[in-house]
Amino acid sequence: MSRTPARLAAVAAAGTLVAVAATAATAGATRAGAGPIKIGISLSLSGDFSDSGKAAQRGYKLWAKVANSHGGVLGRKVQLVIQDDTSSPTQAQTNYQNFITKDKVDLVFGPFSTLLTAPSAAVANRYGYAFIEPAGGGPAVFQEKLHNVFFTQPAPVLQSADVFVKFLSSLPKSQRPKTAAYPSLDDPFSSPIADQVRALLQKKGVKTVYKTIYPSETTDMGPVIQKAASKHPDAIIGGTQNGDAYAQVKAMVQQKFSPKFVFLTNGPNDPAEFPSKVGAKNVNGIFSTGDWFPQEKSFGNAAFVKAYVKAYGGSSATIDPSSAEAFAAGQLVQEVAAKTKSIDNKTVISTLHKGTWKTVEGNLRWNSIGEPQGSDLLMEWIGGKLYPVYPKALALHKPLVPKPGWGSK
Amino acid sequence: MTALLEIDGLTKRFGGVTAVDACSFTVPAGSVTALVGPNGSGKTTAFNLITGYARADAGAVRFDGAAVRRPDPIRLARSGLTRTFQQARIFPDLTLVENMVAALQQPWTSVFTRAVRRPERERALELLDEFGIARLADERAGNLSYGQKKLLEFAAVLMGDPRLVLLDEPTAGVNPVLVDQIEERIRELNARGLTFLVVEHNMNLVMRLCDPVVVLAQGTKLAEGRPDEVRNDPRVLDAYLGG
Amino acid sequence: MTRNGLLRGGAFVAAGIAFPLLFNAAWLVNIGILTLMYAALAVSWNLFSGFTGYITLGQVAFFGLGAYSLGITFEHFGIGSGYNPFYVLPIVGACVAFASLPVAWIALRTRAMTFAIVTLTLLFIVQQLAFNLHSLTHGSSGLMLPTPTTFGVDNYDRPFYYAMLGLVLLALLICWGILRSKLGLMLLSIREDEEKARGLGIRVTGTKLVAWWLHVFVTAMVGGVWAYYLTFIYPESSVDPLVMIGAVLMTFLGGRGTLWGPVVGALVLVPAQQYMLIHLGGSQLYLVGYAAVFMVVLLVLPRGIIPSIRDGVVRTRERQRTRGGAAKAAV
Amino acid sequence: MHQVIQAVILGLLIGGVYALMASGLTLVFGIMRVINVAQGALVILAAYLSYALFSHAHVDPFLSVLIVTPAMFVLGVLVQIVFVRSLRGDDAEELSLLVTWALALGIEGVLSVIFKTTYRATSPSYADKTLTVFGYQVQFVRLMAFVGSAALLLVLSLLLTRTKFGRAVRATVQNPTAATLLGVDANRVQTLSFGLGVSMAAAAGAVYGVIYPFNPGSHYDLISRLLSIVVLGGLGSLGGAVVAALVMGVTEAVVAVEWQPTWASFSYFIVLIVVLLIRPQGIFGVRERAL
Repeated sequence: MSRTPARLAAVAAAGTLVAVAATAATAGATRAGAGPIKIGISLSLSGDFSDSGKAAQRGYKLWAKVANSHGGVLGRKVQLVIQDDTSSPTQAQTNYQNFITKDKVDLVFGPFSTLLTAPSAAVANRYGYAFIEPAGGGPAVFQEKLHNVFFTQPAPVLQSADVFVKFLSSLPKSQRPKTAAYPSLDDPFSSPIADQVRALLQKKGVKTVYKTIYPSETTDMGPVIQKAASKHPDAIIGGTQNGDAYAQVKAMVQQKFSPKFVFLTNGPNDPAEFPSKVGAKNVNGIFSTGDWFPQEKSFGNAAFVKAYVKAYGGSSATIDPSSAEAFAAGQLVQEVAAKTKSIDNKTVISTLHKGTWKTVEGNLRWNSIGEPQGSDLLMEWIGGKLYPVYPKALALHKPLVPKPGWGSK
Repeated sequence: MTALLEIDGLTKRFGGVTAVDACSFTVPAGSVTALVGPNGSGKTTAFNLITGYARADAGAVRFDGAAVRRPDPIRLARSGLTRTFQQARIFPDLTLVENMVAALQQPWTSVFTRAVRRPERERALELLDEFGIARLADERAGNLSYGQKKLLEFAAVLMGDPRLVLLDEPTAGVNPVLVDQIEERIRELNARGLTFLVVEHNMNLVMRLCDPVVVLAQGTKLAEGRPDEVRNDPRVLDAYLGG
Repeated sequence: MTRNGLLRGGAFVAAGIAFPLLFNAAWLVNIGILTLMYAALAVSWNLFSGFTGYITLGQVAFFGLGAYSLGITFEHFGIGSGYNPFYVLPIVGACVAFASLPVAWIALRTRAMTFAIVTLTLLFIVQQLAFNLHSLTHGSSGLMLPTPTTFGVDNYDRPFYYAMLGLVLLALLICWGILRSKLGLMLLSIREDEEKARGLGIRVTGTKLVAWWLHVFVTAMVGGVWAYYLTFIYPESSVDPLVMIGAVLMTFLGGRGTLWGPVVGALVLVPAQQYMLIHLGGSQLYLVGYAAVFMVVLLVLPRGIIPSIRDGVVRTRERQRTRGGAAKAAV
Repeated sequence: MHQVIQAVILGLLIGGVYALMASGLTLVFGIMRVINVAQGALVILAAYLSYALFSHAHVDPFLSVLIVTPAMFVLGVLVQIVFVRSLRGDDAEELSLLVTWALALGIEGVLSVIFKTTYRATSPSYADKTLTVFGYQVQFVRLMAFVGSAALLLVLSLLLTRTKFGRAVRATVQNPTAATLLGVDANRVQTLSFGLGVSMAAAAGAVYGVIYPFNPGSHYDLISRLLSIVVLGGLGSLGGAVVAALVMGVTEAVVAVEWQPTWASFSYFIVLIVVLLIRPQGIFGVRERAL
């Protein structure tokens, strides 16, 4: 009676081995050569990051389509090998292992989110692959000090709000805030940014009157805003994601608390959703940042927006910046190929480390560990519309200071 | 005759119903004491209170001269007071021998030793043989008939060399041949010095086997004494006929 | 029986050791690591829940604690790189296991259902600690472990593979030992009828705690190896309910309370899951599919593959025996 | 002090909604010893239904309770018949834990396919209205949510005490075997109560979507709270669940204001562990041993 499980285990094990060996054999057969250029990308098509993962997928696919309609890269068609990582870092890492050692892809692009990029970049680095990644800008990615990483946004996440500080410094002294409160979300892309802004502003004499970090499941901003309001700050500077940003604004409206400045790192930068969530009359004067803007006059942006709307419908306002970031990754490969006639990973890495590169995300250049050296855009809601207002060279509207009261035009 | 178990003022209420009401009796050392009474008179509840399966609202239990504060089945079993259940409770997925050995109280140091050591197996087989089920020693206990399960449960509680065994209806639902066997076992073990407290409905058996007999009715003690005394007590007759 | 057991164990060990030598493509070894990781988790889940009947829904909390403990040890004690962290693992595992005892003791005082719920809350407690103890864990930003540089590129995954294999074998060895020991006898009697076991003087809580300690010990070490392999952990990924549901599913699929069941479950499910992800990925139905498989296993095969097959074999044999007997009687 | 009282008010209002969700959970446990781990996911499902009704048909979220609740009652009955009732054997209770967990995953999966994973919120025109009572601010929707939850809890308790079905339910809770002997159709009572438990989740869910943004993954956070509420109150005790929910609401709100929001829910888990240390059966639980 006890022999059956043994046999079963043996059969199961043997079956696995055979299946695995069979796949191994076929995998070995496909070799890089004159065929299409294969690019492996792990994306979160299900799970927590799936919305942004799918947006990135649209950007990647759009780039491949556009590139192929112009004859591909170096005369070879581009073929994307996209795998779902279910928003799990373990699976993302597995996917990159598969791309590199099984599918023998020519290049890999990054997944969505720093949390998945950090472990994946290490895999790519081990095999000498360049890791052009659109969405991993958090400190964890750069902490490893990998030479093969290239983040395709103008600034690392941590520095993404520095532009707001620069803007405040550009104001006449009387208009600048004297006190600020920092309610932030406990999230790698939120509270560290607020911390960074706080450090910079404190140096410039802006007093911190309140600071708190709330957990991601906090959906009720009432108490937080109440406490912040009780300190009467000139500015509310929140490291936020979308949901809690909406909740913060709603709580401020409810409590009739209208500070002179409201800056939220994420949330207000969603042109389609923000007004619908907080009420169109409550958006004016709120600041946020962005790495990309539909009307931006960056390299190939107008064509990108046009092609995007044609391919996926909607309007330029509904394009998720993740799509533009992903598109930029592809642009970089095309430019390197045009310049060096090669897409060899070693060449890509050494070439990208030199000079400035034009993308829909603006002109990018990196330090030795892949941190971009540019600056994000400061966005503001004015007259019910979202405009880039700083730096001046990229601004489409004059900034509105101070914030008008809730419900006013 | 010293008392091995003394029950004093034991009380248990479930909501508005008093299941056991200030009940007091003693189990003399070396006796086979019977606890009888009509259905619902609180016998099993009293068992549960004594063995720590339920918490008494009031009353005291003394075992072997020492007060048992907050009775706990594990501690009681380890100090020599053990019980069987009305529905024979055995471990159906274990073999008979394993059931027997599981009932041996182990010190922590032997937790990682072999499940069934040779001397333990021999002791188990010996006891199983006395109960006439040694030939089934390596069967799954779940395959036994109900009567055999009762025998196994009885045999198993003896593994720990207890001083007092509480038997809850040892012959209920058991065929007459097995009843005789169980009676014989109780007599023989008692002759070797083991004390019993038995809840039993089979009055003939009680009258043959037990002395003293404690009668419960509606949670209180009605009578306590030799079988013939109790049998002729009019209150007892009332309780049984009227109840 | 013992000889078969030895053969079975020997075959498993041999196959396990040979696998990365025969198939040295990194991606295959990587899938091997995942399979062994789940196997180790499933075996150790089974070690507690399969043997005591108390379902714990908090195992992955200790997986996460192990991962973080190793990560924090890296950062604060400089245990170096290369093979050294593997040697620290048993200490990490033992510490996590001892630290878990007080909570386990409180939880084990409750009834089985309450126990399951309390263990589930452990998941959230550990995750919140990982979020909030910022100075130790870096909170939501995640904790980076140094990438070992001495393992080379070609066989980089092998040390992790063998570490996981070692943990599976350790877990199996513990289970095997339990099944043969007094501890196993006591645990099984608790699973079958805890109140009766108490009546026999079995120290039920202590016994369960021993099994608990062992299961956390293994689980935490698995978490440590995983963290070192991945080099980056954060609260949601290291305390991921899906990881535990995976381990539980494998245990149920293979057979609860059996020695090899969880291993069989992992050998079937992990490669299947990877295959499905590659071939059906992108259909967004990953989670739904997962739930559906789980549901089917629970409703159709609640006892698992091994016990079901075992029963089937026993039944056929009995039928043959009775038929044989009848034939003889006819003669 | 003002802030503490404000926090207590907030906590009580929120606690009321949680009490409604937890009541269904504890009721189902009392009757069939089944912990419905999918309760949180069902709340979220109801929140999405109400959201869809609001955004596509402009049905007021508080009115949508009248549509969502019966619909989810039917769903609950089906779930009980298909998934829960088919579990047999001595470990059916433990298995139900895993089956309902699988159900929760399934619901999460389906919701994220249909509605994606971005946070949604049902925002009727009065969503931002605030009342000021004695200097304390009370959000209109929260007050409505609390009043609605309290009313439904009242209806539930009347249903349990005043109707024949309620008597059958209570008899089953106290003694399933006896109830069967008295002619209570156990299967029917179980199915209907499961449906009832799910409708409580549904009613609360429709309301939940107005006061909180949610996404398909929100159910993890919810269920961890709900489970610890019912354990704290004592499994199967309706009153216990209500008290525990209010305790949770107040503890979290006060800790969030007086200390730090990040430790708010943690503090509640600590309360739970401490209570279990003293009373393993929960505040109002009955100590019972399977004999």
